[in-house]
Amino acid sequence: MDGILALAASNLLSPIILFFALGLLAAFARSDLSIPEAIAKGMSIYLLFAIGFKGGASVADHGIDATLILSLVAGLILSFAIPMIAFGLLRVMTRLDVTDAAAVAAHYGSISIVTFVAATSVIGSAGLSSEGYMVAVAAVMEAPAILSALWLIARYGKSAGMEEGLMREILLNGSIVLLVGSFLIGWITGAEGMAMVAPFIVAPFQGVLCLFLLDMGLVAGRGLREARSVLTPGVFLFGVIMPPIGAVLGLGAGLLLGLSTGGVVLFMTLCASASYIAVPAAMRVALPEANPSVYLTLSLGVTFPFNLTVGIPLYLAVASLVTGA
Amino acid sequence: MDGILALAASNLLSPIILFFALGLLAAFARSDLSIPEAIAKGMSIYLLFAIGFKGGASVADHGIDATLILSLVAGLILSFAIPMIAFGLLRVMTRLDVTDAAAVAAHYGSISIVTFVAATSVIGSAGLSSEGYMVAVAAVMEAPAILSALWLIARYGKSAGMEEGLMREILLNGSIVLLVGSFLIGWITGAEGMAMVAPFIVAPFQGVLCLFLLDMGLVAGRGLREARSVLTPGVFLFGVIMPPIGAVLGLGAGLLLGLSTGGVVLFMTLCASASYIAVPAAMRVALPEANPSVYLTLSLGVTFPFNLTVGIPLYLAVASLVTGA
Amino acid sequence: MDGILALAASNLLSPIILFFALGLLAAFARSDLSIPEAIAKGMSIYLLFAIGFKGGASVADHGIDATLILSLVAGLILSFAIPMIAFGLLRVMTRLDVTDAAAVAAHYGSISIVTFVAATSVIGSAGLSSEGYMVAVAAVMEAPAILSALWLIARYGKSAGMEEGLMREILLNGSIVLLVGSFLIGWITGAEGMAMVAPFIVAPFQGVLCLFLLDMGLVAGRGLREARSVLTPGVFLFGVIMPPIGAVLGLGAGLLLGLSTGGVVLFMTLCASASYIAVPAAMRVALPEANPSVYLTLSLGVTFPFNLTVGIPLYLAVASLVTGA
Amino acid sequence: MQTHEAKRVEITIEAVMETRLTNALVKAGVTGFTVLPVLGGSGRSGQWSREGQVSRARGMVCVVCIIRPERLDALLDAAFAVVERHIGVVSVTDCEVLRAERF
Amino acid sequence: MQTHEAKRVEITIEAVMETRLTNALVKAGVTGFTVLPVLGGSGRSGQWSREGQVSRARGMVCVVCIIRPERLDALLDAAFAVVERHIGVVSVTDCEVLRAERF
Amino acid sequence: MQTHEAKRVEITIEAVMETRLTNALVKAGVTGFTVLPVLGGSGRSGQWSREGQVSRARGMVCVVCIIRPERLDALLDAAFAVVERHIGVVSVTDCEVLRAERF
Ligand SMILES: Nc1ncnc2c1ncn2[C@@H]1O[C@H](COP(=O)(O)O)[C@@H](O)[C@H]1O
Ligand SMILES: Nc1ncnc2c1ncn2[C@@H]1O[C@H](COP(=O)(O)O)[C@@H](O)[C@H]1O
Ligand SMILES: Nc1ncnc2c1ncn2[C@@H]1O[C@H](COP(=O)(O)O)[C@@H](O)[C@H]1O
Ligand code: NA
Ligand code: NA
Ligand code: NA
Repeated sequence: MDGILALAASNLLSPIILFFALGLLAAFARSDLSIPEAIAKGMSIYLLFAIGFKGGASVADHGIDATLILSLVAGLILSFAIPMIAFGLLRVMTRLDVTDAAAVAAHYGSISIVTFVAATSVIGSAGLSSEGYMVAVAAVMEAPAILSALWLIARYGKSAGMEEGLMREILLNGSIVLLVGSFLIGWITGAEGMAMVAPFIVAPFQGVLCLFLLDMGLVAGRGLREARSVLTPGVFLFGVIMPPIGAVLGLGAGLLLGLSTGGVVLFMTLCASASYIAVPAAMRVALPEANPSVYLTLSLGVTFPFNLTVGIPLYLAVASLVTGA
Repeated sequence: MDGILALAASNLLSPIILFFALGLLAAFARSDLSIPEAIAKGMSIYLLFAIGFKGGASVADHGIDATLILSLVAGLILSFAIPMIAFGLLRVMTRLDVTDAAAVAAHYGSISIVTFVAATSVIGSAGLSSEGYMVAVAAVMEAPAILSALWLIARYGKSAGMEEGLMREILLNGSIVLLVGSFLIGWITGAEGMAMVAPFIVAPFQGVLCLFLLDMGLVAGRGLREARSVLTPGVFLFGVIMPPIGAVLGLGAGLLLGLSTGGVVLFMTLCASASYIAVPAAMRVALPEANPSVYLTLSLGVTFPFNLTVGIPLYLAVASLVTGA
Repeated sequence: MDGILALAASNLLSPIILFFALGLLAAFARSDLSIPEAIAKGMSIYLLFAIGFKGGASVADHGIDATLILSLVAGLILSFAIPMIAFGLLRVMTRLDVTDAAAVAAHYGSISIVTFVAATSVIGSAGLSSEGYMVAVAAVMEAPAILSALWLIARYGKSAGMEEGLMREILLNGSIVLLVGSFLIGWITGAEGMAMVAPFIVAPFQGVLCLFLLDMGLVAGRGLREARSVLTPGVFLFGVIMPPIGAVLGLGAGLLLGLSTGGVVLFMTLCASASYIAVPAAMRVALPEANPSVYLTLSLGVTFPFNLTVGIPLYLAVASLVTGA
Repeated sequence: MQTHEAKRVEITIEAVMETRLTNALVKAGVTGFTVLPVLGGSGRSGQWSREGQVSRARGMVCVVCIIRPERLDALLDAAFAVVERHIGVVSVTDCEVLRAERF
Repeated sequence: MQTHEAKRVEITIEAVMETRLTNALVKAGVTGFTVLPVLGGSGRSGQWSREGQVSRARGMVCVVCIIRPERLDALLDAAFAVVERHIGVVSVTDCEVLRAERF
Repeated sequence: MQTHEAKRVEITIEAVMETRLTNALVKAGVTGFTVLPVLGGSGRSGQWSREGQVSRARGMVCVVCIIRPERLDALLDAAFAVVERHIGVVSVTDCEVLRAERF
């Protein structure tokens, strides 16, 4: 327990979190510091490539676990289900209308890959490892929540309908294709492939992550400054209590599946995190009436920093307690 | 021979080729995955810098071979000559008019630096090395083919004329300047310079190459989807039989020059590959009437993947047989 | 002494200087070689991140020196003072009007972080080390000179006045925020943080620097070609005699502070170098009537290459003589 | 030099809708268009900037379409159907073009 | 399709002045604008290009602002106050817009 | 605010021809122009996009040139000589400018 508190403290002082904070502060102080769009996109491509490849190589290394398929199915189900809970909560806790609530809900059913990476690094520091295919679970959880949102709208609001081509667009979304593709290539090429690309995707990874989080801090900070007004107490509160609720579901699933302690933490983190790349874009297409300031601010400005600072150490502590690790 | 078949098979499953395939598939499936233009250009600058520098450092290391000058001259001659053969073939095999045929021919006289890099890595896996100055041969072969194309037009079509300033533009083309400049700097600074930049240009090289090939796959795939109609059977066939023809010429030259087996493979690859950066841009200036879809699709969509998958292992097999390595 | 001459010679043949020269040559020859703006900005972000972090980690490692605060104060004073000297010289040596002279003067009171990095690498090659907080001194010297320029204008020209918000903008300038932020994070996270990001910011650093200097050579060369006319003999002369004057002031300060030989060289270099990122942008806002061609050409086209080739080895020689190292 | 009357339509629309818009334009018989990048902007839905953005959710493009005057209505109908539920701006200017056979 | 008369103002201005300009526009009651990137250009102060530039000293942006005709003068006054001492160009074109309620 | 009549010429041309075009403009006495980036487009020669492109073969830019009306013909002649054999579009719009002494 003490070890975990120490870990939580040291986590708060990790370069990754400090660079996120630097970005936030710079944005609040109206510094003109900014990362060019192309560089930000380049870093996100690098991260997806690295995460996917490492996951695949790890699967090649450890072999397929019997629970691989079950984990994917569990991920799918949770990604469909979590938006329902989030939607219910939002309707009770906030004054968001059906459209805005459904759009926000979709984000919480989906996942944030950077939060996933941060959790991977925290469990690594705690000396734990995890199932390589958790990356595949992450990929599987990207999109289903979008369908749940559309279903919620159809059920409780004005029918939004599923625009032609939208489904293909969501499933073949750039981040999903790159993550899954890299995962498969890492799996196919295994240790040999890993040896080739390791100096590019392993050693410099944390450094790139620092810069990426600096950028996320800048974007989050500018978003918060612009959209302060949408962050009513209810909305803000939702942004910090929804993650633990998701995490509890992830905990249950992880335990049922019999994942390693590290794997349980990652599953909790996936369920607790909210998308800020794929789902926002899909929402602009599918639910243009929903206010993007609401979901972007919540996801990037509230839930992401919450998970990064408080959430992940908490999930680790709980998972360790429960699994007795 | 068995070793070579195994190598060919393992080559097909190398991350580099798989990432190219991923890009192709993503483009065919109309995924929105894309690499920002600035990042793609940044990666190509990185690759030219790394290739040039390593070539120069290797020359500094191994000393100047007596055959250096002869190899450069051979490269020059082949770059001038190959378009003639390509043009003749195109006029026989396809219905392309004189302008289109000349434009395509220019691409095959010039070279593709990424194909060259792929070949370097294949011969490396086969335990062979090569003359460091092959990079300089590559640089020398970039431009002459453009002149051949203009001469072909002047001879068989409406005179195109050489626009003022075009020659300087071609010779001082960014890729050539960067490749040659890095080569010279690598040569001048030798092992000491190499020690400084090695962690940047050696270890991460294969990883960057994977992302670059992902981008090439995306661009090639989108090009193929757009320009399917230009790929008549004759045109397609040209795209796969011209490389081996070029390779045979390269084989002859390499043997005459007495290059190492690895060097012969690289010479074959240079002759077999088709430009997709410098020459297409020059053709837009010099022969605007030629249809860019034809040459870009052939070079990037047909010949590049052919060389990557079938060509290079084949050239290696043949060169090994002939030189008895 | 001999050792220093050899060092100066080897410095001239370092990849960094040769890539700068390559860029200059390519620009003079009107090659179309160019680095995309986003990549150039990305590299400058990388360099600031790396320099700041390493400086901070070094402070964490060696502890705070008693002279840290005094060095910062000395940097501040020199940054305020040097523009006065520069302004006086410019009014005597050149025909620049008050506005242009003040704008140029501001550049020389501020610093060039790449010149600083080059000096760090030269003293490293000479087997010397330096105080990690010199990075903080560099940050502190970025902005004050801008105020001196505005004061000079108010005193000798038409009152320019301090536009509302300008001060905050200057102090929260992106480069300063990133440099100071990375410095602090490096300091806070110390050796542990350094271990995480070292493979990203240490090993590949020199390679990125080469590409960055290639870009600086291209931009400087294009600037010189465009703005040849502003480089009157007087203006040019100023660009090569102002750096040694600044260096002498830096030498005095460094000796008074009792810095290590390496630290003295860095202080000299800071005083000798001229800004080409932060100050030019501030001048466009504060003194739009000043001709940007004059200060950009002087700073990037004359003083930067002077320091890179002649200046730094000279400052090292002098500092070594004086401190008896 | 001989010029011809035409209409220049500039549609600023969310980046995620670009393909839908250009598909609709092509369907409406538009023979050509040019897409310009947009750095940022401001409107009733607030201020935004492209800097540092990874998600395509934020970001717009400007689609420029030069057409013969008689085709304007078909184009506007097609564009409007796409833009309708979305943020964005459509403006039409009179212009003259060279090489009218291209439009 | 129903269109409405409006003015399209395009202000090409130094990148360092962008925020000052847009703040002035907002103060002058402008409800929306779009910022386009600029690659390079040429004028009395010489030729420049964005390539390879790290400093924001060089570089311009183009701010496009569509407004009701009656607001033009207020906008031009506001813009001029910012542009005055700086390099840059302001042009105004007549245009038609859809969805006039947005302006 | 005092404005002056001018012509706004927008030339969308292949990136490889940019320098040739601007050189021709300068020769024709044009005192200023601005170059805008282009992301992609579509025309008789097919659809293209800048994304992921390394070669300059694909890619266009848009050169904007504001001039006094009496100089229009000289400019169009110069531009046409460059654009003639190439893909690209030229449009001319009437506009008003501030600070006419700049043009
Ligand atoms: N009056 C206007 N002039 C130019 N661009 C505008 C205008 N109004 C809105 N825009 C652009 O359209 C986007 C969305 O506008 P809105 O729907 O009002 O939020 C803004 O971010 C601007 O880029
Ligand atoms: N006549 C013009 N047409 C279009 N853009 C112009 C014109 N004159 C100047 N510009 C732009 O404004 C910038 C500054 O112009 P100047 O103040 O004349 O140096 C140039 O670099 C161009 O980008
Ligand atoms: N009608 C048009 N409106 C706007 N841009 C056009 C138009 N036609 C062509 N273009 C642009 O010019 C390029 C070449 O056109 P084209 O010569 O028709 O292939 C296209 O890719 C577009 O960027
Ligand atoms: Na989630
Ligand atoms: Na070839
Ligand atoms: Na200085």
